[in-house]
Amino acid sequence: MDLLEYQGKQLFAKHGVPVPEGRPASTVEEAVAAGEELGYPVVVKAQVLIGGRGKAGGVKLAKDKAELEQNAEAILGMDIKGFTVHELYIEKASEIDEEYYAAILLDRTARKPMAMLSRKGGMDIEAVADEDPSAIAIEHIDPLLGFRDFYGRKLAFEAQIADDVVGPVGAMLGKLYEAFVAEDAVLVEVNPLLITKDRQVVALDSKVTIDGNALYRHKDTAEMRNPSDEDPQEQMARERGLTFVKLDGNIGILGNGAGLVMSTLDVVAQAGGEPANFLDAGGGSKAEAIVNAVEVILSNEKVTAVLFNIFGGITRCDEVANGLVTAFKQLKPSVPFVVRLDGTNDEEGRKILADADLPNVHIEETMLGAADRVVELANAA
Amino acid sequence: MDLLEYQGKQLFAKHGVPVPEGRPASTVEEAVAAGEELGYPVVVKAQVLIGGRGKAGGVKLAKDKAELEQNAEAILGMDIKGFTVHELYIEKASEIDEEYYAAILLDRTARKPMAMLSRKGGMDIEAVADEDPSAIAIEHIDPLLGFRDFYGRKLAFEAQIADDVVGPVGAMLGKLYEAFVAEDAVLVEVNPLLITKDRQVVALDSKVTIDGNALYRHKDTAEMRNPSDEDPQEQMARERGLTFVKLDGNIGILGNGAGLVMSTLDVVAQAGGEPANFLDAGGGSKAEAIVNAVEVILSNEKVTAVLFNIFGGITRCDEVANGLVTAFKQLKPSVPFVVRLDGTNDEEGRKILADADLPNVHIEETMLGAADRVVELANAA
Amino acid sequence: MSILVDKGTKLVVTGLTGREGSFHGLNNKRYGTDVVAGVTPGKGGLDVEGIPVFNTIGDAVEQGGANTAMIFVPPRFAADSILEAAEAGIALIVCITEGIPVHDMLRVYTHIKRSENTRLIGPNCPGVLSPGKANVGIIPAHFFSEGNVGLVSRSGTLTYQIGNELAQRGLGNSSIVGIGGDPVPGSSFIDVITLFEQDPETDVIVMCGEIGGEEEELTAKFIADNVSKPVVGYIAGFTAPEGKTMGHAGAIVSGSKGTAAAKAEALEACGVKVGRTPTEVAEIATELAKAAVT
Amino acid sequence: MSILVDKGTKLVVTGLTGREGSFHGLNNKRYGTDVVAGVTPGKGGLDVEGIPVFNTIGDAVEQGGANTAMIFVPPRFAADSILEAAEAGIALIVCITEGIPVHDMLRVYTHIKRSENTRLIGPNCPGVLSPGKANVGIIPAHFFSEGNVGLVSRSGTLTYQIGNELAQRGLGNSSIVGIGGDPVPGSSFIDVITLFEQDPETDVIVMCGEIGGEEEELTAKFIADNVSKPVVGYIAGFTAPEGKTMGHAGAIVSGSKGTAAAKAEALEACGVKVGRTPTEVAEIATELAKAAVT
Repeated sequence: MDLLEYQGKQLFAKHGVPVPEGRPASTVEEAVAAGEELGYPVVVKAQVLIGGRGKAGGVKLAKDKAELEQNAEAILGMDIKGFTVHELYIEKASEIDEEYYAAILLDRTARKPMAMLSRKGGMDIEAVADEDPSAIAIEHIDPLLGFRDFYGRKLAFEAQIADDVVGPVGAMLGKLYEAFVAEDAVLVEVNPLLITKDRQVVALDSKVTIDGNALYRHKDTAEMRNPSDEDPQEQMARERGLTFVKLDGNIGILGNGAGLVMSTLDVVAQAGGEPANFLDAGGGSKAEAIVNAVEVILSNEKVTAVLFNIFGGITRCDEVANGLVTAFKQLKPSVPFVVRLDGTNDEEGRKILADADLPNVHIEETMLGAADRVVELANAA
Repeated sequence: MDLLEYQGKQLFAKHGVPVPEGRPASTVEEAVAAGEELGYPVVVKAQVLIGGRGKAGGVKLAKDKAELEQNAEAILGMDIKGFTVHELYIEKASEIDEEYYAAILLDRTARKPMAMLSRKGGMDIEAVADEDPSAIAIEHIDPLLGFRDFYGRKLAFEAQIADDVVGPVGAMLGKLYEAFVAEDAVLVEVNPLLITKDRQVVALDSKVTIDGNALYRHKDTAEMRNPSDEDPQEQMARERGLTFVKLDGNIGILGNGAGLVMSTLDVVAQAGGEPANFLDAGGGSKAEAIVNAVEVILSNEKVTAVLFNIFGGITRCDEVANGLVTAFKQLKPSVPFVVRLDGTNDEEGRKILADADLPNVHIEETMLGAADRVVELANAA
Repeated sequence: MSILVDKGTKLVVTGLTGREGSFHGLNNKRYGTDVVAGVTPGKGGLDVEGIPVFNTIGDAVEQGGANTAMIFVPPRFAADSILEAAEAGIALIVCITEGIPVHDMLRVYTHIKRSENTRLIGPNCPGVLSPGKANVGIIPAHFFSEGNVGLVSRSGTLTYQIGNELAQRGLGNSSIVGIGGDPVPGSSFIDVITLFEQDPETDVIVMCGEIGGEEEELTAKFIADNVSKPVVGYIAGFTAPEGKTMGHAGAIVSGSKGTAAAKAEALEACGVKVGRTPTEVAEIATELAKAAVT
Repeated sequence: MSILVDKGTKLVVTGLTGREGSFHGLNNKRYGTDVVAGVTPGKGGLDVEGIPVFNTIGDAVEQGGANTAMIFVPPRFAADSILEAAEAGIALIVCITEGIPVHDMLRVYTHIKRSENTRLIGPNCPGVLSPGKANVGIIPAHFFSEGNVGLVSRSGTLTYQIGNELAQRGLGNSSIVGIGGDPVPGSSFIDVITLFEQDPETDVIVMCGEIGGEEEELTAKFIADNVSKPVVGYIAGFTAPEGKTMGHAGAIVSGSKGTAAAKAEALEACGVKVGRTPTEVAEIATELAKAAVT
């Protein structure tokens, strides 16, 4: 789960990471109230879960109330790479001396948290890595020891940051690590990490991703999720407990098991089709889950055909078939379904479908055959 | 550093360990005010850094104000095994169903924290260990993993406590461990760990020892030290930064290095003498430290002779000699000194003493010779 | 021969008294796995169809003789169970549980890697099956028969799909190992392929990867340097968009990292034959496996 | 021969630019120890009498070639320095610092014990001296000469006292190792005695214990089972009262545990000759050491 800049900064502040003072605002009035309270100049920042908002005009300085009003008005409702700006962050302006970059993230390859520090901040870290890799220092952190002070010193000296801020930057890295662990983050990024004119160290931006599996122990963070940031279909699927990802095509897909569903998407694409979604109905798909899933798939109006690809292990094909029969009764779909049932109780499942004689449902024996058939039907629609 | 019961319970409460409500009181008036606030019945408990206060009459139930007044009056000022009661703890009375025992301590042999749980509490744990060792369960905790839930379950099932409190007792052990680590304790003990009539789990007593080396990061705890609990001579030494332990005899001892001083005490005892103190003047004893040390030693009026046993490594014997000369000028001691200087700059040191011609100072060549001589002088006094 | 589980496996099932735990635990037992114990705190002394239940894994080891543990408890308790099993001296821990927080797994992984005698498979995996010998986990064993193909996969159902296609072609497996779809798995492709390389019964190795991380790329290099047996590969997720978690917590393309194309290329560059569909994988493996026995 | 430090020692001194660090670091260098580096964060690039100073221990290893570290920083920074040295790949860490919180040491100890290639001596110890070869720490080397007595001790000055008495009797030492007076030392008597047992130059081993813990009792059993060379023992603290810390954080009799009498008895029961005074220890060791060479 990605957090907005100001939400990430709230977590930072909780763990002692210095951040500029600021207030979130979702209307021009709230923005002005925040500016009056903070004192000018302030920066008006679009809160969207996508990078590059600065270039898109989503970050503006306001040196007085009039400018603040004008900028807030301009940015609210703005479209930034497909994301509509619903919220602003009004922040006291900082005087910039230097810009660094800091991040703590999960390094899957090393199976360890990794701390990064670069003396070149305020720009894309991948660009720095290409142009001047010596500006970036990396340390893997032993998760049982935690972030020891010496890691901070090693990073600071290796990234060759200014001598006078080696201590405070190291301390900030330690606090970022603390936030990373305590908040169950998989990424905390500060870009830029600001050195102000009076040589204070401040996190000027935040990018935080929280491990969804750990949200049960972070009720406050879980509540930060903003439905308006989410695709309505994905939101609908999430609320029904389905593992779902929206895609661009027109063929609705349902399968059981993440690997098999990914493979199904690939096979459909190879057959010349375009999947409309990823949907894993789960390891023990019951009839009710199937009905839910069909409803979510059909809520996408682009869908012109649906593929069921089930290989029953724990999942019983007869339960899937029963679910599909119920879904047809309730939802009366108008698009064709291709169904491939294999594995546990597959014969029973196929018999249930045959007996129900559902309109426009096509049984296929193999995964590849099913993919070809659904592409054909989708294109014919 | 040992904490009083109520101080330990304050730390417990901070880490979520359930404790009965209570108030400290150092006068009868404060005690009564506490009782009125808490509601009766209350227990009046002497706060002393020694066990066995119950048998000594230092813990009394009071079911109303009159009884509280009477008990508080009786216990304040009471002598318990040489400790005067200066402070009380007034605590809401608990209804006792069962009494267990729990502790987290440092196991030096395993180099790990050790958690203990016994289904027999409210009595001396060493007695339980003798009579019914099966009542006690022990687990060593990996300090890098911390106290995982399964440790609590293992302890609870092994100690065979009641099934209905396995969960809450395990949870309390986890919180005690948290306190143990976060507060830099070397011992936290709960005896009895109370199961109330309504099956709540409560720490009815506390025994907490904090690592003196870690007090720099626990300012609040450091301030809990109560000078009135301390021997005045030991307090004087502590304030002067000297490593000092008061003993019962009449021969003042000063040496450098803990091992050498312990050995000096032993050798004096073998020669028939009784050391008055342990005093390690430290690794690099300067003249000023020596003056301070002599003043502390002489503040004990039982001292009839003093032994300096110096083996100079980092410590320079000439500096020790200079310190002794200054001490004689300032303090004009009336008891004989035996001085053995060996090691770095020993000849210079002995020359300084010879030139100063201090009254009643006896130079000895060897540790054993010095011990014999000081015993002889002390007994002659 | 086979790897990880066999007739010497003595299994303890955590959560045996629960619905899922008893279903799969008894299923494993029916397959022939020697299920010696269950563990449910507070239910020590009971039994489930004759399998004794203990309060702790320690008791299951000491009194039940368990050497392998199957972890079947909910995600918030699973890390604790894994550590309890390791502390009790269990040699092989198979964690089925999905949804364990990744920071829990970082600590568990680091701890277990330092323990000399404990191996963790999973979490978020279907388990390990050595056909004809033992089944530890939720793999539907009836799709698989004994044979000379070693199968290792990040995905459950995809494994069944491939296993079934192999079976249809008359082939069987030495062992099937699901390493799981999490970002921090206890054992890697390399760990399992090392065992298959040493296993005399295994002639061909099939590995089923997917998007996310760079395990497949590292494995490709490892195979080139260390593996003499033929390896067939499959990668799922060519059509996965960037930044989206595709079901498995670990299945995500981050920036340009972790794409299926890069993985397939890396494997092919190191001599692994990569099938484009599960069916093609089965075809290639069949050819190699039949060549190996003749 | 000798143990732990010798002509191959390449020492980095943490805190070399400080008063104590430079005094003892240069002292070690004058003795002949190969002091290759100092470390003071922010002073990288400077030098102390020709010894280059680095910002990190990692740099001292990579650029200075250090294999041994002497930790000389204040107690609140010492645990961090030890871990930094371990992470940098230092093989022998000698920590002189006194007063490190015991919980810091519990974590450090547990971590280092799991690192295969790192050994910690101390903290709260005088260091290690191999006469004629290298001196790492604060042991005044001029009291000691080369010889065949290995000396291991929880106490600094007591070691000098005994070493001096040996020297007065014409004896010398293979190595002198102070394991320190803390409750959680990095290396134990057993660790060091194991090395002395293997060291061909050592004929006699002297161990200097004191009250607190049960290391001496465990060592007694270890000696009986594993040590062929004669061992002479000394225990300080017969007159120490219960519950009082006698200078060293680890020197405390708790209840009936850790008394000098129990330790001396345990050693004698296992064939160790225990001297009642430092002088008696020197006398016994002299006899044994002279017998060994003739």
